[in-house]
Parts: sequence; structure tokens; C-alpha cells
Amino acid sequence: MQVQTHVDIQSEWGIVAARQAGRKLAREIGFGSVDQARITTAISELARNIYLYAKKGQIHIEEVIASNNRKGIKVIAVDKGPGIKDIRKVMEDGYTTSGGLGAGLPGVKRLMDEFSIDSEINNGTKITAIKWLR
Amino acid sequence: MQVQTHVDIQSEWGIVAARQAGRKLAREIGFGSVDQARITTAISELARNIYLYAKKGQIHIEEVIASNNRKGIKVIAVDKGPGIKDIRKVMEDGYTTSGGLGAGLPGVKRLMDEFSIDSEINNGTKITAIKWLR
Amino acid sequence: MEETRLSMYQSYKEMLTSYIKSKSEHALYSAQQFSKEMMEKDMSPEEMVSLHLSVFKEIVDELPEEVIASFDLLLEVMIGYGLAHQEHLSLRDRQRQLDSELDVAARMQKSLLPNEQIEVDAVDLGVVSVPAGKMSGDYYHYLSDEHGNIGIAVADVIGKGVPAAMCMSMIKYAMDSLPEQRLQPAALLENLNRVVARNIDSDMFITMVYGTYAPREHLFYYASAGHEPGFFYEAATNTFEDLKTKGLVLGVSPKVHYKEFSINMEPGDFIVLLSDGVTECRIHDHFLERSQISSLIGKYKHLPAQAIAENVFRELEKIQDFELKDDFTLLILRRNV
Amino acid sequence: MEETRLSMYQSYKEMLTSYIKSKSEHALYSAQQFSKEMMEKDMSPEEMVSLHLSVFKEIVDELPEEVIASFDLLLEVMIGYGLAHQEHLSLRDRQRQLDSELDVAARMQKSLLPNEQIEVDAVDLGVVSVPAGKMSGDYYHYLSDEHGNIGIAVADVIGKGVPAAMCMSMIKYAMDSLPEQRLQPAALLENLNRVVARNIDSDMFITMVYGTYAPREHLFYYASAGHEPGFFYEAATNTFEDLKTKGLVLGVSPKVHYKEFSINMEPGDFIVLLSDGVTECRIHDHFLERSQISSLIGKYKHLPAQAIAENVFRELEKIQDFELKDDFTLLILRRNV
Ligand SMILES: [Mn+2]
Ligand SMILES: [Mn+2]
Ligand SMILES: [Mn+2]
Ligand SMILES: [Mn+2]
Repeated sequence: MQVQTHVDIQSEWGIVAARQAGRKLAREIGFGSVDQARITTAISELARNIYLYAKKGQIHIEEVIASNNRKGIKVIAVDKGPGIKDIRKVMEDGYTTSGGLGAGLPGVKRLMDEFSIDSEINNGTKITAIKWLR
Repeated sequence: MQVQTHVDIQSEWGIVAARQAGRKLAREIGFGSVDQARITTAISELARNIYLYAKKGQIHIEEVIASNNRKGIKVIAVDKGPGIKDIRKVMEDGYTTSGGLGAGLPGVKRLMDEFSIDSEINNGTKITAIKWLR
Repeated sequence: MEETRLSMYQSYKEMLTSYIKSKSEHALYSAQQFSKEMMEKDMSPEEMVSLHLSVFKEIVDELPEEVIASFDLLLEVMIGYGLAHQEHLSLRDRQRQLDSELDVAARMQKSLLPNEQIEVDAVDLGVVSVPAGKMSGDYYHYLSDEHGNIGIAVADVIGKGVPAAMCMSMIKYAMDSLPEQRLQPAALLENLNRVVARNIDSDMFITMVYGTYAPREHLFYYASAGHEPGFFYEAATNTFEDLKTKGLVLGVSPKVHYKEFSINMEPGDFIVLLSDGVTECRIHDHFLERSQISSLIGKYKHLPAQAIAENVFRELEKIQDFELKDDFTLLILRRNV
Repeated sequence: MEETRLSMYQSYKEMLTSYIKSKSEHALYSAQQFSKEMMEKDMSPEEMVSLHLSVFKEIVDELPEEVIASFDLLLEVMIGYGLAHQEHLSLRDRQRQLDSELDVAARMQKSLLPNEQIEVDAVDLGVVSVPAGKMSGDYYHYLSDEHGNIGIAVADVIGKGVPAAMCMSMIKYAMDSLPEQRLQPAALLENLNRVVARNIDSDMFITMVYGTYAPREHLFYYASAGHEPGFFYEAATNTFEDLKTKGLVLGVSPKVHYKEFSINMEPGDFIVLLSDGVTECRIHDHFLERSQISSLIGKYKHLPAQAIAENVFRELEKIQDFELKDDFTLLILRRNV
């Protein structure tokens, strides 16, 4: 039986709730404390992006099991916001340390093992990210 | 009255002795713990360079006072080793994180406030570095 | 700076106090935001560790002496990370400067490419050329003369980035100096080959295809120097055919003879010239087949030439996860009437 | 990786145990070496903090619960530094790739410069040209024809790095296409000016000085397009004189007329052409005077031309703390007999 959690994001409280749900599931799946913190940070950034650019949306978090029985955690961030115009540009390695947008999506990609993005102008964005247990 | 210390470097013990002398003086001058550690690391790298490339040499450490009464610590590393062929190259920003030579001279320059280098092929090298109390 | 430090100290103290008391996720969220702020202010990791210790010392009375000692060691290790961090900051500055330099160079490079529309009603021309990095090792060219004759070309320097871009600009200057051969594909390649062989190291090669369309004869003449074969689309049969190619890449030997081919074009037929960045589009671990490329082009064939090229690029970009492995150039020339 | 982690854990545990017991500098020295090792293995700072905590937990029995809690917060902050560190690693890789690309481009650029000795007994020629970065925006040229006539030039693209280098290569290709003007400094600059004005954005300028020496007449003719004035050294009086210069920089206006000057050279006299990277050599907050440059050249005047140039470069490099602010080019042509 797989655990699934859905968190609505429309305020900073939603961000914190998503973090909490993610950290909890990550711990239950068996991730160590550094990976727990990484997964939580990734969720936090995804939720914050929704909050800042699409105003509202959802974060879905679930356990996944690969064909080789490896366990992992999957995070899906969905919104109906303005969409991303130039995905290539957004995914370009920004300069995290210079701040502004924060870690942003390249940061999320780094923190997780798999990352994919689907976006349509004026029709929202869906980002899926997975981290596998080592 | 200014304090001066000289340490002979010809083994790893010399490196440790130079570090210890530097850390002690840095603390007495009034540097905070982060700066103490930085100064010590700089001394360590200078001493290690002597040990690795010139086999032996000295580290001199002393308190300095600028014309505006600002206090600081001055480190001089002297050896009669092979000298540095291409100073521009050595001082080029290497890639510390890729290791090998370790922090090297660009690292020392970063850790301290002032840095100068004099070197003659087959006639040794003299490096002077100062860090000022903030 | 001192003020910043003080306010940093205050915020971190509040967070740590609150977290020790409540263990709340909210405090951890604040800590993450705090870390961004620290980095924006270029605080290095050893300063962070030292800040942590001083706050901690103040909050907890009588911290065991070994806890404090343990931080000495941690701090010592973090100095190395601090150096790496500072190196990162300067690398970032250097990279930024280089990036803006390359942006200027890329603009210069772009200005070497044709940018006006071709004013010939008999044909419809479209082109998309996107470098994998900032600068391109692909080159394209089109030009019409006073009789409505059209010359088109695509070239690809083997190699990428700045050196390839420098070669590419040489091709442009060399083309400029050969106005007489613009209607003779084979002769043009033969002359270019001489220039390339003279100026470029023997480990640099350039492939190129050059063609001309004569609107009164409805004939497309072309020659190729080892370049990725293009396609000929025949509207009557709705089929794609490879453009025959033979010929040594430019720059290998100073004297090479190129063979010229010709194709009769009916209304609606079109020619596709491309670089291998289009055909050798890698998805995960395999390449797209050439037949997949031609069906992709076929899917948009009802559109104007420029729109075909743009749509094909958009689809291929997406399949590759928005990361081009090679410079991409796709040029389409259709006979209208 | 697991094995590495385990051995890291072991070494750190020994260090921490020893340090807590003895507080010895030796343990701290080991910690510093350890940090290098961690970084060589691309371990990020948050992994370091986490390693510290797990070792610490094992060493100290019954660690106060608030100590452990405090580490949660520190770890959270360090994740941000960890991201920056990973970014650093990839930035470093990108920089390395770019560096090797620029090395190739710099080699290509170098191959555009003359590299054979001039075989004319009547003169002695020396040149040193060092870019501030990898690529140069300075250009120099020398050539002798079958009658022993010599052409020399120094040019400086306003701007540095890759875009400047791309302009520089254009100058070279343009010079190649103007063989007829090699003995006519003013005419050559006029032609070059047309090419530059046609091909380069209006915000890019090039300064240039071109001169020819006719060994039978012992006359040096030259013209300048807004270039930094060179020097004429007269052996008889042992004095340096500025080379007169007038003339608009290349590329401002398509039609410019350049004035030609001439100098009579006696044995031992020499001409110095240079770029402003030589004269605008900055030391701390002031520039060297031109008179300081000429006395520096005078100091080595007894040496062959190449040795003069090299010695001057070495001294100026040292004065500037081995960091060139601008591309440096110094060319010396001396009449021997
Ligand atoms: Mn290429
Ligand atoms: Mn290619
Ligand atoms: Mn310049
Ligand atoms: Mn200059």
C-alpha cells in the first residue's frame, strides 16, 4: 500500500505543510537526515514557486517503487498559473548563490534524482521529481 | 614591544609548530575564532609548500601595526629552494576543490588581506602575507 | 557589515531558540530562507558554523566543554569549504564576465548571417539555426540576385563553441570574397576549400552544402563537401528523398573537385538543408532515424517554410529535454509557383 | 562510495576523539588535510556537518537533546551551501571546458600571427605580445618582400577577450586580401578602414599603426589610425621621440584619409610600436608615464631587439603583480647596417 499526500499551496502555511509532509514520508521510507533535508528543500522550492508565480496549486507526495524494487519518493507540483515561456532558459544553470529566485528549478533538479517539467503558456505547469533511496 | 616567532620547517612537525605559534599570536592580537582558523590555515599552506617543494625553510610570524594604529599579523615564508618559474601561472585561480596541490598560494592570498611574492629560479622564494584586525 | 552580522545573529538566535523549544517545521523553513540570505550576503560556510556556535553558546547555559571543542574541529574543516566557496564566488564573477563577453561575440557572429527576407515570389524560404552553446559552429547563407536566382548553403564546423565560431566567421569572409561563384555550387566549394586548407589547422574540418535555384528553369543545382545529406520533398508523390552527396570535407586537401547535382522542382516541392545537429538528435541513448526527421517535417508541410522549420525545432528541442547536444540548423526552400 | 564514507567516518572519529582529549594542534592539522580529502571526493558541506554529528553522537554518551536539535537547524542551513557547492563543481566543469575551448581558439588565433623570423640582415626585429586573458584583442604583423622591404603593424581592438579576438581575425583576413598596399601605409589603412566599417558594429573600434621600412633608402614610412604613439630611438643623440600620429580610428566612417609620415633611420636607430597595454600599465592607482616606458626600453638598448622586448615585458609584468589589465604588444625594429 502506498502513501499519498496532497497539500494545497496558497500561502506560506501551505509551504510549511508540504515540507512537513515530505519530511515525514521521506523519514518513513528510510532516507537519512541529509537526504530528508534535501527532499524537504526541494519540496519547499517547488511550493514556493507555486506560491510566488501561480498564486495557488498543489503538491502531491508519494512513495514509489521502481521495477528493481528500489524505493523512492515522488513529488509532483501542479498549478494552473501563467506557465513557463522559455524552459531552456529557466533550467539553465543559474547562480544560486546570487539569490533572488533562490535555488529555483535547477536547484530542485540537483537535489533530486529525476526531474521533468511540462508547461503550457497560460495553462499551468506540472513538475515531477523523484529521489531514490540509496 | 612586538612579538616575533621563527619556526624552522623541515618536517611535518615544523608545520604543526608554525600553526600553533600563528594561532597563539592571532588570538593574543585579538582575532576571532574564524580568523584564527583562517590565519592558521594560511600558515599551514605556506609551511607545507616549503616542506614539499623546498624541503626546508623558515616561517616568521609577527605582530604589525599600521600607520593608522590598526593591528595585524604578518607571516613571512622563506626558503632557498628551486624558486617559482612562472609566478603568473602559480597565482592563477586554480581549482582548490579539485585538490592535488591543496589550497595553494591563491588560497593563502584569499585567506589573508595582503600578499606578495618574490622568487628567483634556483635561489629561493620569499612570501609575505598580512591579515589586519577588523 | 557589522550591522548585518548583528541582525543575522539576532534572526538566527530566534530561529534556534524557537526550534529547540518547539521542533517546528516552521523554524526549519525559516532556516532555509535564512541560508539564502546568508549566501546573498556572501557569507561563507565557516562563518555560518561559527555563527551557529556563538548563538548556541548563548542559548544553552553551560554547554558541555566537549561540544565546544568539537566545534573547533568542525570549524577547521569548514575553512576549506569556505575557500571553495570564495573560489566559487570569484569563478561565478569570472564566468559572468565571460558569459557577457560571449554574448557580445555571439551577437557579432549573428550579424554575419543573412537577416533580410528574400524578395522572390517564386519561392518560400525558412530557416532556424540555434547554437548548442552561446556560439555556433553552424553557418547558413541565402542570397538572391537581380534575376531572382537564389543561393543557399549550410555549413558545419567539426567542433563546437568558440573555436568553431572563429572558423565559421572565416567561411563568411571567404564567401564575401567569391562573388563570381555564387551560381556555381561546385566551383564555389572548390574555392572555399582552398581558403580553408590554407588557413586552418589540419585537425579542423568543415562540411558544407551549397545550392542554387534558378526560378526560370525550376532547377536546383547543388554540391556537397561531406555534409549531412538534406531532403528533397516531392509534392506529387508526397515522398522525401535524400539529396545525393559525394565530396570530401573542406580543408583536407588543397585541390579537390566537387560533383554538381541537379533536381527539377515542381510547385510545392521543397528542398531541406540541415546540419547533423538535426539528424543526430539524441534521445536518451539512441539517435532519431532520418525517416523520423522527414516524417516530422512532413507533419508540418502545409505550413509556410519558416513555420515548418520552427515547429520541427520546437518538437526536437522538447524530445531532447531542452538540451541541445549540437548546433542545430534547418533551412527549407519551397517552389511556390 | 559507501566504502569511502566508512573510511571518512573512521578518520574523522579518530581526529575528533583525539582532539577532545588533547586539544592538540596536530589534530587540527589533520582536520585541515581531511577537509582537502573531503573536497577531492566532492563531498558537500552538509555531508560534512552530518558526518560531524554522527561521529560526535557516537563519541559522547548522552549528548544533550538540544545539541542534537541544534544540528537539525544547522543542517537545514547547510543544504543551501551544499547546493552552492554542487553548483560550484558544475561551474568548475563548465569553466574547464570553456577554458580548453578558449585554449584551442587562442591557438588558432596565434596561428594567424606571423611566426617566422625575418631574413633581412639590414634589420633586427623583436616582438612580444601577451594577452591579458586567453585571447588577444591586439594584433601584430610583420612581413618582408623579395626586395628586403619590411612591413610592420600593431593593432588594438577596443575591448578585450573573445569579441575582440573575433575582430582581430577579421583584420588578418582583410590584410590578406590587400597584398597590393603592403608598401603604402596610408593606402593600406584606408582600405582596411572600409572593410572594418562594413563588417563591424558601430560600437567596436580598432586602432592601428602600419609602417614600412625600405632598407635601401633607410626610410621608415608610417601612418596611424588613432593608435597609441610609438617611439623613435635615435642612437646618435641617445634620445626617444614620440612617433607623430594623426588619424581617425578604423571603423568610424567608411571614407577616411590617412596622413603618411617618414623618418630617416641611421644604424642603431630603432622604431618601437606598441599597444596601450604597454603604456597604460597601471601600478596600484596610477599609470606609468610614457617617459618611464622609454627609459625602461633604453635600459636594455644594448641587447638584440627580441631581448629588449622580453626584458621590458618581464619588468612591467612584475610591477603589475603579474596581472595584466590589458593585452600587451611591443614590437621593435632596429636598423643594423
Ligand atoms: Mn559543429
Ligand atoms: Mn554538427
Ligand atoms: Mn584591446
Ligand atoms: Mn589595449
